[in-house]
Order: sequence, then C-alpha cells, then structure tokens
Amino acid sequence: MQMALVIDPGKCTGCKQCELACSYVKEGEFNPAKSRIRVFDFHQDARFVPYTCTQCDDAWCQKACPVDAITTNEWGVKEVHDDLCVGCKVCTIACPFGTINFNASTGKVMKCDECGGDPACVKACPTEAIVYMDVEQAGFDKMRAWAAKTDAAAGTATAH
Amino acid sequence: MNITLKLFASLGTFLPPGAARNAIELDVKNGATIGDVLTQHCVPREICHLILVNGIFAPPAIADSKQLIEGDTLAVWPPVAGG
Amino acid sequence: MHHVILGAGPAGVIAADNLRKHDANANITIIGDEDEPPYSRMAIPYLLAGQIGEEGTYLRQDKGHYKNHGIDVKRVRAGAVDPKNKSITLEDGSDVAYDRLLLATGASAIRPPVEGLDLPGVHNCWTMADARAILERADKGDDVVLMGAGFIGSIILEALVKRGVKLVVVEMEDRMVPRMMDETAGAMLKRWCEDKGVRVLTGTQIKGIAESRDGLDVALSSGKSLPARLVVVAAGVASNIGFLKGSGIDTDAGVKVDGFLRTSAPDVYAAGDVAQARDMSTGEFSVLAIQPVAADHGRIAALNMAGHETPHKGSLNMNVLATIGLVTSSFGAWEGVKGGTSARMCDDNAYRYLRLEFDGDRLAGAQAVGLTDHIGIARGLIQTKLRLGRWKDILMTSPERLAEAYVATSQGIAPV
Amino acid sequence: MGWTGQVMRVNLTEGTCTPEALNMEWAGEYLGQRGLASKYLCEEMDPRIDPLSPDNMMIFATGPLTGTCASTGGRFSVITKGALTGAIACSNSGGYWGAELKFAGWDMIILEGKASSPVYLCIIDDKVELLDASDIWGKSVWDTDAWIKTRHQDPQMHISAIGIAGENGVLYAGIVNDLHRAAGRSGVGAVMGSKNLKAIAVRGTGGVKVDDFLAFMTATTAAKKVLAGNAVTGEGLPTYGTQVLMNIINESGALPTRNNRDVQFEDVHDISAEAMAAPSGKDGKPNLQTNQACFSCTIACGRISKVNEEHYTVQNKPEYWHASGGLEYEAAWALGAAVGVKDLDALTYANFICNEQGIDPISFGSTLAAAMEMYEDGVITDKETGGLALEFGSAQALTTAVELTGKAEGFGKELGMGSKRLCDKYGRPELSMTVKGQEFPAYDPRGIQGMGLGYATANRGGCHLRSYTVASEILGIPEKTDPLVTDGKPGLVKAFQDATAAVDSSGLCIFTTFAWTMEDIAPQIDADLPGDWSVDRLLEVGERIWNLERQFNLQAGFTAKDDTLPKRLLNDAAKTGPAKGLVAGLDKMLPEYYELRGWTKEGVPTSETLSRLAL
Repeated sequence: MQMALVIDPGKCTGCKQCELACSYVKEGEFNPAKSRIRVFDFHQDARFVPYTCTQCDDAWCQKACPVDAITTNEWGVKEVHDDLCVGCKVCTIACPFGTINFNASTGKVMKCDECGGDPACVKACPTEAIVYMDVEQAGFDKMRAWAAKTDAAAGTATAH
Repeated sequence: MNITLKLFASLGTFLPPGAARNAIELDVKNGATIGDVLTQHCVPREICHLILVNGIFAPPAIADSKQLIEGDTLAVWPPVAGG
Repeated sequence: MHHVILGAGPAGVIAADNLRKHDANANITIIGDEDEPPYSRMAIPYLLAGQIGEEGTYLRQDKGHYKNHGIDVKRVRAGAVDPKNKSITLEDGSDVAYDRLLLATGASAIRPPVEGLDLPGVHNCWTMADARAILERADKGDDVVLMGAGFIGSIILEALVKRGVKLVVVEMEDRMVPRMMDETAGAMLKRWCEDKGVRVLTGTQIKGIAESRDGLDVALSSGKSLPARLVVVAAGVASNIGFLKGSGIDTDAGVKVDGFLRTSAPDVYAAGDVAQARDMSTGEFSVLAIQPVAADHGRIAALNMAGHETPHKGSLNMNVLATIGLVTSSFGAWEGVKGGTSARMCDDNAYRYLRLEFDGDRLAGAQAVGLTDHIGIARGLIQTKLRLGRWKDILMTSPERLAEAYVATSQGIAPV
Repeated sequence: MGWTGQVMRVNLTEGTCTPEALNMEWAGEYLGQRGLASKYLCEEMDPRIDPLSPDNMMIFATGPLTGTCASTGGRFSVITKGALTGAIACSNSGGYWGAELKFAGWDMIILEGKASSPVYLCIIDDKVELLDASDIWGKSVWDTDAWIKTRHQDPQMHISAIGIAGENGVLYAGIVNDLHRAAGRSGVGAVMGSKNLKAIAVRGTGGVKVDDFLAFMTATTAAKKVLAGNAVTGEGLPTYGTQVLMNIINESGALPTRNNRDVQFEDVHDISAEAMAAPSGKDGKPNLQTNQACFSCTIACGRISKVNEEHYTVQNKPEYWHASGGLEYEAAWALGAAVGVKDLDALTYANFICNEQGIDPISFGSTLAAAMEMYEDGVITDKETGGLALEFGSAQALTTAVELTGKAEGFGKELGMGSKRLCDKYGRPELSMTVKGQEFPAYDPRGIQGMGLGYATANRGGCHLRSYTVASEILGIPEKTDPLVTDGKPGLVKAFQDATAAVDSSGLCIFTTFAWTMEDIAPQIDADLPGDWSVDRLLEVGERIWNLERQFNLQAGFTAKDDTLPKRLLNDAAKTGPAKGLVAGLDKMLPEYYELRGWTKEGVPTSETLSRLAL
C-alpha cells in the first residue's frame, strides 16, 4: 500500500502548526523557514493552502541530481541524502513545483520525506486539512492530475 | 400560553419554520418547563449550554423543573464564548 | 538487442538506467573516454572546494551499480561511427557493433586562441584530470587568474575562493554571466564578488600568458599584467562532434536531432551536451549544455531506443549558480520575448533581483538573484504555459509573488 | 529556552540599531512580553513624560512561548505610555508578526527618540536597519504591507504598521500587523506616528528552541487536546467567533447601546454572528467567508469577511471587494450597537477602514456614540460636522465618520481626539464613556457588575481584557457567578487580573483560558524556560506585573479618583432587561478590592505589598 499526504485547503486555517511540527522533526527547532511544508496565505481570497512535495513517480529533482543524492525509498518517497548532496541546487530549479528548496545553513537541499511513514504535519494539523492515506483512495487522483499536467506539458509523460 | 423561543449559533437549525432572527413565538401548554420546550423541538440537551430565561441564567440542571410563564423568553446557546 | 552509449556523463548513464528499466534483456554498453568511473562535472567545483572527495562526484553511488544492472562500462575513446554497418571503431582499434546507438559524448572546454594556454599551470576546469591539476596549484594565498566569468567560471569562482586563493577574474564581455543573466544581475554579481574580496575585471581580455620567474605572467588588454601560479580557463564549451566527421550524421553546433531525439542516421540517437535539440522557449534547435537537459534527453532517448515512442517537445534552458553564497538562477526566455511584457524588482542593497518575462499572461522567462524559495516554480510556469489571468497583473507590480501565483492558479484561486 | 536572548534597541533620533542581551533576571521576575517590557519601561523612562514626545519609549515584545508550537504561541505586545490615556499601555496582538520577530532572532525591539523624517524599521534576521519611508508615509496599512513586501521582494515578510490615523495623530490609532490583526488600544499607533516610524517589517529564518523539547512536546500536545476537546475552543469559537456574544450580551441586558443610554439593542440580530453566517448579497454568500487562525493557534476564531459588492460603501470601489479581517464582537458592538447602526455591510466596511488605516474600532465607535448624543442634544451641530448628520442609527454617518477620522479631515479631526477630550471640549464630560481617558467596550457594568470594577481598575484605562469576568458572570467559565450582584466580585476581578497579566506575558492568547486553567499553562512555560515555573509562581508574577503597572500610573499622576466609572453607569439605572433598575455598584466593590490587593484606601500599594512582590 502506498501512502500519501492528501491536502484539503478548504479545511486549513493558516495556523502553521504543520510548519512548526515539520521543522521540529527535521531541524530540531521551531522554524517555518526550514519547514518542508508551507502554508500559502491567500488572504484576499479567504484561502490557506498547505503545499509540499507530491512525491512524483518519475521525480524531476531526482533525475536532475548530478550525484545520485536523491533516491526513492520502498514507499515511493524521494529522499535527499545529505552525505551525498553537494548543494548544487540543480534539483531546486528542476522541480516544476518548487517543493525542493535550498537550505543555506546546511548547504544542502531539503524536501518532504513523509517522516518515514509517520508525517509530523499530519499529527499536528488541528483540522485534518492534511491527512495521510492510501494513494488508491479517492482524492489522490486530483493531486496527481496536476503533476501529470506538468509532465505532459514537457512531453515527458511519466512511465508508471 | 405564549412564550418566545430563541435558539442561537448551531442550535438555530432546530427552530421551527416561521422563525426569524433566530426567534419564534410559540404557544405552549401552561406550566411547560424549559426541558419540555427543548424536547418538543428536538434540541439535543447535551449541547444546551447557556440557557437564559428573560436574560437570566438558568442552570441546565433545573431545565426540567423550571416552569415557564406567559410572556417568557427562553434563549439557548451551545457552548460558545467570545471576548 | 545491443544498446551502445557513447559517453559516460549524466545523459549516458541516465539513458543506460532507463534502457535497463524498459528492456530487461538488452545488452547495454557505455563507452567513456575518461579513465574514471562515470562522474558528474557538476560536482567538480565541490571537489575543488574540498566538500567532497572524488567518489562524491560519481554518477551512481552504489559501487556495483553498473555490474548489478548488467551495464558494461568501457573506458576507451571512440574513433569513428559507421551508421551503415552499425558499428563503432574505437581508438584501441577494436570495433563494437550496435543495434541502437546513443551519442552522448558531451562537450569539451574551449581553448581560445590565446598565446600561452599550453603552459604548465594553465588549465581548463572540465574533467577530473583538470580538477586534479588545479588542486595542485590552488592553495591558500596562491595567485590565481580565472579566465571567463560565465556560468562555469562563476561556479568555479566559489570553489577557488573557498580554497583561499588570491583570485582575479577576467571576463572579456561587459558583465559576469552574460549568457545567463542581464546587465542588472551581472553587475550585482560583480559587486558582490568585489565585496567579498575578489577582483573582477569585466570588458577585459587576456592577451597572452607567459612564464615568469615566479610562475606565470598574464597580459591583459588593458596593458596591465597579473602574476599567477595558476590560470583557470573557463571560456565556454563546444559539443564533441569531431569524431562524427565522415559518418554522414548531420551536425551543426551539435548533432542534429528530431522531436524524438533521433539523428539523421537510423537507430542513432543523441542526448545531452552533444545534441542540438528543441529549445522549448525559442522553438529552435540548439545545444543546451546543462545538467537537467542532459537528464531529460537521456531518459527520453532511452525510451525511444527501447521502443516506447516518446516525443521530446523541447527542453527549457535554465541555470542555477551560487557565487560565494549568492544564488542566481535563470529560466527560459529570460531576456524576454517579442511583444511580451516584463516585470522587474531590484534591491541593490540586499542583493536581490527578480525579473519576469511574460508572453501574454504566460510566464516565458525568469531570472533571480538572492531568491531560492520555491524557485522551481518558474520552470513549472514556463513549461506548462499556465495562463495566469489576473495573477499576471499582480505579478507585474509584485513579481515576488510568483510562487503564490502558481499555487493559487493550480488551486483555482482567482483573485478579486 | 524560548528566548533568543537578544533585544534590539533602536534610537530613532540617532538612527542607530544596537543589539543587547535580554535581561534574564527581569525575565525571571516578569516572564516576558507585557510584564517584562513594562519592567524595562518603568526602569528606563520617567512616567511623567509626554506620551507623544520623543522621550516616550515603545517596546515591541514577544513572550517566551511566542514562536513555539504551543497553541496560540504567536503573540506580541506593544508597551508604551498610551497617547490616549497617559497611562501605561500594553496592546496585545496575534497574527504572525510576533513569531516572525522571534525567528529573526529578537525577543524585543525597544524604540527610543524620534526620527527626523519618516522611516521604517526593516529586520531581516540579524540585519536591522532604519530605511526611508517617505514613499509610504500617507499610505494605508494595506498599501504599506504590499509596498514593503515588493520593495524587499519577499512575500513572506510580516509587517506591523500604522495607517494614516497614526500619522495624523488620532489618539486611539492602533498598530496593525498582518493586515488585520492589531495592537489596537490606548493609542499605541499615535505614539508610533509621533516617532515618524511607519512600520516594522520582519523576516526571520532562524529557529526557536525550548529548554526541554521532550517535556515541551508532551505538555503542548496535552494542552492542545484540551482545547480541541473543549466545546468552546474546539467548536464554538472557530465556528462563530467572538461575535456569538452579540445576542448573549444583549439577552443578558448588558449591551451598551447608543452611548450607554440603553443596555439592549433592538436590531441586535442584524449585526450578530448568526447574521454574518447567513446568506446575503446577490451571490447568496454570507458575510463570513471563513475562519482564520493566528500563528500556531489551534482554535482559529478569526473572521474573514467580505462586504457585499453592491453595498453603497464599496459599489464603486473594487479595491474593497476582496476578503479581509471581519468583525470581532467588540468591533461589531462599537460600530453597531454603540452607535445604533444595524447595517452589517456598513459595519464590515468600517471595520475594514479601521484595519486599513490603523484605528481602534472600540474607541472610535464609542467616541462617535458620544458625538452622536451631543449632536442629538444640539451641542454639536451641522456647523461643526460640516453637514454630516451624526444621527444614531445612521450607517452613512458611521462610514463617513470613520473615513474622516483616519484622514483627520473635517469633523474627523475632532473624533480623533477620543471621547473624553471631545466631550470635555463641548462641555459634556459626563457623556464620555471612558475610564482614565479610554473608551470601555461592549459590556455594560450595570448588567455585568464585575466588569465595572474591571474597567475602573484596568491599568491601561477602560478595558475588558484585563479581567474578563464576563467569562464567569455570563458564560460560566471557569464557574458561573451572578452578573447582577457585586458580592465576591473584587476577588474575582483580582484573580482574573493577575492570571491575565501572566498569560499576557507568556506569548499565549487569553482565549485559551476558556478551556485552559493555569494548570494547563504552567507546564508549557516550565518546559520552555529554565527554572521551575509553577502555577503559584505564574500568579505571583501576574500580581507583580499588576502592581508594577499601578506604580507607573501613580507616578504618572493617576490617583484613586481615576478608578471610577462614568456617572451614567453609577447613577442612571438600566432601563430594560435583567439589570433593569440597577446601577454599577462600584462603591460596594472598590474598597474591598484595594484591601485584597494590599493597597491603601487611596489605592496605593503598601510597602508590605511591594516588598512581598519584590518591587
């Protein structure tokens, strides 16, 4: 069973508990600037959108990495290996979703790795705007549709 | 006898047709208690948190013994707060 | 089926992996001319900076990767290709027959016609061998002259600064990274470098290099000269197509390919720095010698070679660069498109600059200085040609809201 | 620990920004935010100075929990001598700004002096500089926010700014951060304007650490469960916001109406939470669009609203068609019942203008109510108002007046003085519904007796947030008391005041206390900071803060005579509702309160009290 983060912006209140939980787990401190998930605040449209990596099948970041520092684990999650990452940032421009980012303090890139199957953001979300569920379940298709659209535009339909 | 029933916040959905501004005038049997009125309108008692009769607090515990009189206004809220 | 890949860079290795993925039984051979395991040139600056060892540059970190995947890696230079007989002659005299061939021979550093470039202590910075040579002459306090402040030069610049050398950069054009960024960004980058103690001479040519008592003497077009223990030449690269002369395979600046990365010869494909493929911004066929394009090409070529017809609709030119900590990037038609509109924001004090180029309400190009968060979204917007609608108007005055525009558009949030 | 340990001291006169270490000894005695900054103020500034002079200091202060994952841990306060009151002012705000300041590496920003020309303070991590604000002087908070983000190319900056009200010296101008969260009260925005300081923009990319992460995560997770499980914080507040009070307080006969002439508003329903959630307008969508949380808050009581596009206030102004901060209870009261206006769209628009131009809606509404009463009495005429008919119930008067007030144009200039000065000017001081010069809000003390004592003794002037006994007297939190009696209220008020002072100093939101007791709060602070932080210690800190603030006010010239209420509340009985026939029984409560506080009959802390609190 492949699990995925499924986000429902309609439930998000913009509290940023997900960013705090993520940065605590990943950086050992509360630091939204280093969170792997970010809540976009569309104040004028009364909308808050948590945004993070969708773990695309054939990941742009992974393909672009010159030193094999991004691998796919058994759950399909793309992981950055800090010991191999040289900080060239090519993945950060290659990812068309902008969900892998450079961390200037470590000189490496960072992205969501779903916390090894127990995502901290999900546990921290007070409104179930972020849930972790089986990819086969409804709702996930919608998320992937966007990724597929991006792939198709580039003429590189993903091989499943 | 006639009383006014006001149900606020999420309880508003329990008001019968004809209610306006979260209030409705009702003809209830003489001696009806707060509990009688609420039960009659299927208002879940466990979420009746703040009950005011003519603006004066009525503890939920006395809802079934407190009788209303002609002209009373019964206003009820679920658990809410502000400030 | 025997797939032969000429070139052991990223395009070649990614192609090999994809061929294996899609054709479990094929024979796959990679032929590379350098005496190293397949490695990434992108990683060389980090090797120079001492961040990684040589093994950190290897394209596949698993030691048994090629063997485990049944990929034969040969270290020898190809001499000639004979498409009629589907055969390659190697420089060791042997021949290799192929069913499908991928040309992924990459590019080589240009040596401009300047006297003295053959002297000891003058090196390109392109191969692992170059890197080793540079390491020998670039210690703390050494005088080093860097010729060229293009993309590659600017990446090496950071590594040299980290080594503690006394660095002077000489660029013949009027600004740094002239083919990646505009005057504003180039000037900002120069000022940044000078703030960090690096001399940058733009609009200056190296006229010649001569040996002196202490090392080298670099003569400049200004009439002055610079002492150097090491001169690093980063004057650009050119596709490696010389060996194709007489093969009948069409070449121009690189190997000409069609929308499926096929060359003019049957069963011969090209990918990466050697391929002159479609640039999605211009619609024209040109060489885009960058890592992500090599990766895209490698994958698409492999799919086609394996019989899964996959079009290549075009690659996006893009670059990212860190120069002594200042991150710059550019995407697509960063100089703008005909009839398009442009939004620019510049904060000289903070070393931040963002320029967006639109074609109607679609993003066509972008460049950024000092901005890294969610920057890949620029690629996403350009590549998907997403119509920004009202968000385009917002971006015209607030280009920094690019990521918001993308997320909102993808979520169907239309501003009032 | 939850502190970065760094304070930035900005001298606007000299144009210098000098970092210094946080005084940890004081932090141990005053916790943070309200308490700690008040300590700095009292130590460094003569309380007698003119609040609008360069001698006034202003401190933007976070609490030790600000920037952590403790629920609601995102708050900050602005501490200064209030422009409106001349008393110590502490205005507390949510949003995201406070946490961002911590992430930039600063616990507090201390501002001194006055810039010679408009500036804004730009804080990007450890880079702090004063920059020219001449391009944004005269702009609204909203335009300033956008301008700064664009200027620095960073949409993730958070900006705290004054609008034109603060520039124009409106004495109840507030400081608005994140577009619609505000340090609203006591005229802190006027102080900021007097210093030629337009805004403080912050971007922080650093982290906040706590003393004991394991204990902290355990304590905060448990406390969040309490909030989620409590029907008020888990459901009532997020769904209806604070505005749900409108009908409750009206039913209870304590809704100040038309300048406190009445205690019930006949059109209350039209301006209530229920009305905000009901379909309206041509699109059939309600005024309320969604709820919003402040940083780290798991309650999310904030209202995001829209004005109906066809409403007269905005029909030709598409720039107001978007969503923004909607009505909270006090604002809805001030812009509604206080002035007798029932047009929800007009209220929402007026609230937008208050946010956009940095106006405290409570003081504005109350001042307008007093002006309306004087207009009705003929003391103020069309001559003074420039033809604007200041009639109770007039939405047009409300929306025009709020625009004029921000701009300080026409009669708006007079309204900007606040109710006390306005009523004094027109010879009707008894019509000013103020304490120590500050307009008190949406609870009539005749119907909620404890609030009368709370208003009278609040250290920043008339204010509901220093001891929100409404929680007990009306809502039954933590336990129900009778709102119509004075018995027991002095003790209740003191307990609320002390606990609130501690909560206001922690970085948390006072709304958590609808569900949390100090037993829930103490473990979170204890894990956050070094040393032992028990409930008792927190309450002692709260009492210390209260007395420190009192000392400031006494030195500033206030006396027991100022611990009073408008005569209307003391002498004129409520006309309707449960409180019919009652006046505010302040005289029955005040002496007992002084005694409980350990103060003399003159309201001065005894030396015994001071030494007990180590003051």
